[in-house]
Amino acid sequence: MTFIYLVVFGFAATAVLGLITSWIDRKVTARVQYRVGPPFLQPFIDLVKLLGKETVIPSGASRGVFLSAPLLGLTGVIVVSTILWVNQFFAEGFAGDWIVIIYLLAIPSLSLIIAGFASGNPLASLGASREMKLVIAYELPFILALLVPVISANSIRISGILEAQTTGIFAGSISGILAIIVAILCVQAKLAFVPFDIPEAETEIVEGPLVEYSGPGLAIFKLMKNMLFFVLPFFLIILFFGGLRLDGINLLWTILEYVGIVAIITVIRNTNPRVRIDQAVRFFWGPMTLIAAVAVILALNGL
Amino acid sequence: MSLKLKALLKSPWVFHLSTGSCNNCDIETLDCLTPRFDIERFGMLLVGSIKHADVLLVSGSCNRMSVERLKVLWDQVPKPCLVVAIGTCTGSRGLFIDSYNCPVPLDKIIPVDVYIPGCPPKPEAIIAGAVKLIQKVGGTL
Amino acid sequence: MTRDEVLQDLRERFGEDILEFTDKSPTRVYIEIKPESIVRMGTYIFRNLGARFNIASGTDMPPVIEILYHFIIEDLNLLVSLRVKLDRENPEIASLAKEIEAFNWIEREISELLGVTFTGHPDPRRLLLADNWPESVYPLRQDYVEWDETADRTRGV
Amino acid sequence: MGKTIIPIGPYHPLQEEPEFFTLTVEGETVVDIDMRMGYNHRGIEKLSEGMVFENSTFVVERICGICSTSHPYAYTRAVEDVFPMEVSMRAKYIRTIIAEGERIHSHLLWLGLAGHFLGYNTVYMWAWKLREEILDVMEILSGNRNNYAMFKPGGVRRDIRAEDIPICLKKIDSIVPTLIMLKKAVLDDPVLHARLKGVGVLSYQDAIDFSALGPTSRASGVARDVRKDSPYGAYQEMDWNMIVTQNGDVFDKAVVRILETVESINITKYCLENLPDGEIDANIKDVPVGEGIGHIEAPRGETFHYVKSDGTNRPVRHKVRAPTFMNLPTYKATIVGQTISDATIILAAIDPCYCCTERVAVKDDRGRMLYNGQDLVRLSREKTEKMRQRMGGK
Repeated sequence: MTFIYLVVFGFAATAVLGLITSWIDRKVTARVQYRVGPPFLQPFIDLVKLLGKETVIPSGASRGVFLSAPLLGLTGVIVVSTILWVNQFFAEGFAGDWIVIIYLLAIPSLSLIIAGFASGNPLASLGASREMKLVIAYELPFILALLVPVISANSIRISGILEAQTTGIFAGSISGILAIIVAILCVQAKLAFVPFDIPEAETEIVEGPLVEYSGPGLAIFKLMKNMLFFVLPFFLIILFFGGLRLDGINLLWTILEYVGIVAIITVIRNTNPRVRIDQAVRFFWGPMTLIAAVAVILALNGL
Repeated sequence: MSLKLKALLKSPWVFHLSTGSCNNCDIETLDCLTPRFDIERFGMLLVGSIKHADVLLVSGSCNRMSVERLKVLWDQVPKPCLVVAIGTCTGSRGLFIDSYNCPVPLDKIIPVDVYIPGCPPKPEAIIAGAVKLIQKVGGTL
Repeated sequence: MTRDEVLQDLRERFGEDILEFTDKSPTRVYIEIKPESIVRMGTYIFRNLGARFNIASGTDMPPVIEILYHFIIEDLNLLVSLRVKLDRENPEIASLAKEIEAFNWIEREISELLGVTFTGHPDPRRLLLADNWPESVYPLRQDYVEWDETADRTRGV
Repeated sequence: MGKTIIPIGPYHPLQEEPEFFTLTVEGETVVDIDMRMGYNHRGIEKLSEGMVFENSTFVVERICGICSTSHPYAYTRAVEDVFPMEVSMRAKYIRTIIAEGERIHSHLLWLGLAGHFLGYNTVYMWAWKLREEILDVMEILSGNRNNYAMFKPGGVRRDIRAEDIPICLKKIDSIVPTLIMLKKAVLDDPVLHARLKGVGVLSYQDAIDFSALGPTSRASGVARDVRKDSPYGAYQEMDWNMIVTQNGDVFDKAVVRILETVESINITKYCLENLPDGEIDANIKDVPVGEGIGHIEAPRGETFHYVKSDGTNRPVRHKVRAPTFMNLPTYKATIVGQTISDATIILAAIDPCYCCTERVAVKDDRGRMLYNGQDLVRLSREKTEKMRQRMGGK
C-alpha cells in the first residue's frame, strides 16, 4: 500500500501536476512579455528529450556523487508529496509529520549543493555556496511562517491542521495573511526564482550547480524543480486554505487558490530583477523574520 | 521515428556560439526570442550551458582563437546535437575569406546540418532555417 | 586658451622637438616630432591642455614605420596629431602607458600587429592574436605573407 | 579566505560575442581581473586590400552589426576630410536620421540586455518589442533591418521618399508612450535602485585617464559628446540636450542611455519633419594626396577613423578605433572590490562591443591578395596597377 502511494501519488500525480504548473508558469511569463508561449505539452516533451540525451560526466567530477545527487533530491520531493497526499485524502498522518516535511523540503536544496560541489566546476561550486547561503537565509522566516497554522490549529499534525480549518481557513486571519506573504517569498527563494534565483543566475554563473549536468541528470533536476513547484503551493494550501477540496463548487475554489498562488509567484518573478546574495540574506533576516515573528505572536494571541 | 528523436525535434534547446562575427547574426538570433517572433512557441529555448544544448547556432567567420574553443565545446556537447550555421560568414566566410585570422571554414571543423545565408539573415529566415532542420532530421524533406 | 594660443604654446615649449608643423585646417593640426620627445609632449598635451587621447595609428611605410598619436582638445574642437617616424628594422619608442592608462591597449595592439617595441610598457602581452601565432610575424607589415600552410582559401559555396 | 579563479567566457550567456575574462575572487569579492581579447579578431585589413574608397563603406559596415552606421559615417567623414567636397544639407539630414535611428535601437538593445543580465526578462522583452518598431522604420528608409548601406563618400546612397515620412513618424510616435512607461518602470523600481546604485563607480578622474567615451564618460560627469564638441551632420540645426550625470555608477549609465533615447527620438522626428530639398550625392573629382580624420558619436561613444591617401583611388592606410576599445579597459577600474553578481552588470554597463574593438580595419593597397574572386575586380585592379606604373609607379 505504501508503495502504491509512493509511486502513484508521490511520484506520478505530483510529476504530472508539477509539469502542468511549470507550463502555467511559462505561459503566464510569456503573456506578461507579450509573447505566445510554449504549447501545453512542452514540459513533458522537454523531459522526454532530456532523458534520451547522452550523459557527459566532467573529468574533474566525483562520479558517484555527481550521478546520485539528482536522485537524492527527487527522493526527497517524492516523500514529501506522498505525506501530503496521504494526509489530504487517505489516512491520518503520524505525529509530527509537519516537522518531517520541513526537514525533507531542505533535501532538494541539499542535493543541489552536493551536485554543485561534485561537478568540479568553479561556477558550479560558486552556485552551491550561494545556495547554501540562501538556505540559511530563508529557513528561519519560512519555519516561523509555517508555525502560524500549527499554533492556530493547536496541532503539529497535518491532519490536525486540516481539521481545524473546516470551520474557517487560516488565510482569513491577520496572522495567516502575514504568514502567507512571508511563506510565498520564501517559496520563491526555495524554487530559486527571480528575484532569488541567485544560485542559478543564468547570466552570472550559468545555472550554477546545474552547469555540468546533461541528459537524464538534468532531466531529474528539472523534474524535481517542477514537482517542488507543485508541492510547495500544495503545502501552503493545506496549511492556510484548508487543503484541496474536490466536492462541488469547492473544486473551483481549490483550483483558483492553487493557480492564484502560482500566478503570484510567476508575477513576482517577472517584475523584479535579481538581487545580490547579501541583499537577499539581509532581506530574509530583517523584514521577513520580523513579519513572521509578528505573525507568530498574533497567532499566539488568537488573531 | 523514435520517440527520442521526436522529442528532440519538438524541444530543441539552442546554444549560441559566435566565432568572431560582426554581431548582427547574434542580435538577429536573440531577436527570435522576443515578442514579435517568439520561438518559444516551437519549444525552442536559449540555454546558457553547452551541456544543456541540442542545437548549436554558430555565427561568425571562425578566427584562430575561437576555433580552438569551438573544438573543445564540440567535444563537450551531449549527443545527439545538431549544428546550424547562421550567416554568410559561416557558410563561405564572405568578406573574410582571405583574412589572415580566419584560416578554415566552419564545415571543416564541425559537421554542419543547415546553412542559413544572409548578412544578416532576418529572424524569419532563421526560423525558416530551423523548420528546414526539423524537416531534414525528421525525414520529411 | 584659444586655438592660436595653444599652438603658440606648443611651438615655444617644444621648439626643439618639433620637426614639422602642418596647420591643415581649422580643426586639424599635424605635428611631426622626434621619437624621443613623445612622452614629454604626449603627457603635456593630455594633462596640461586637457586633451582627450583619441587613438594612435601605426602605418608601415618602408623604410619607416610611422605612428600618429591623435589628441582632441574638445573645447576648441581641435585635433592635434603627433607624428613620429621609426626605423623599420628596429622600431622602438618609449611607452606612454605607464603615465596614462588610455595608451595601454593601443600600444599592445601596435606592438603585436606592427612589431613596434614600446619600452617600459607595464603589460606587454598579446592582445588580439592567437597564442599559436608565430613570433615576429606582423600582419600589418607590407611584406606579410601567409605563414599557415593549413589555411584553406578555397571559395567553397 | 582563499582565492578562486572564476572564468567568464569565452562562451558565456552574458555575452553574445566570445571574450575571455578571468576574475580572481575571494569569496564573492573580485580582487583582480584579466582580459584576453582576440576571439573576435578578423583582421579585416588584409582582405580589404585593393578596395576603392567607395567600396570600403561596405567593409566598415561589417565591422560591427550594431554600429553598422557609425563606422561608415566616420569613414565617409574621414574621406571627406581628405577630399575637397561639399555634402548637401539633405544628405546631412538623411545621415542624421539614420545615425539617430541606430542610436535608438542600440540603446533599446542595451536596455533589454541589461535587464536580461539582471534576470529581469520582462524589461528585455519590452525593450526589444519597442526596438522592432525602430527596425521597421529603418527597413522602410533603407531596405534593411541592419547593415543599412546608406553611406557613401560625398552623400548618401538612397533618398528618402516623401510618402514614407508620415509612416515613419507614426511608427516612431507609437513607441513614445510605451518608452516613457518603461522609463518610469526602470528608473523608479526600488529593487533596481538597490541593485544598481553605487555599483561599479567610474570616478571622474578615471574617466579622464582612460579617455572613456560616450555614455560611459557622460555618466561620470565628463561632458563629452562629439555631436556637441565637434558638430557634424544636422545636429546644429536643432535644440537637443547632452545628458550628463555625476555618479558614474551603473544606474547612472542606464539613466544616460534611456534619456538619450528620448532625445534621439526628438532629433529623428525633427529631421524627418524638416527634411530640406536638394541633391543627396556629391561626386568625387580627383584624389588628392593627404590624410583625413573622421570622428562621430556612435551609440557607445566616439568612433574614430583615419584615412591616408596617396593619390590613387584606394586608401594607403585606414585605421579604425571603436569606442569600446577605450571603454573596456575601464572595466578593470570599476570592478575591483565588487561582487561577482555585480561583475556582469558592470561589464554590461559599458555596453561592450568586441567585434568593433578587435576589428583593426586597416586597408592597404600594396598587398597581392584580391578582395573577391570576381574577374571584374581583378581586371580593374590590373588596370589600376598599370596606370600607376605609368604614372611613376609606387
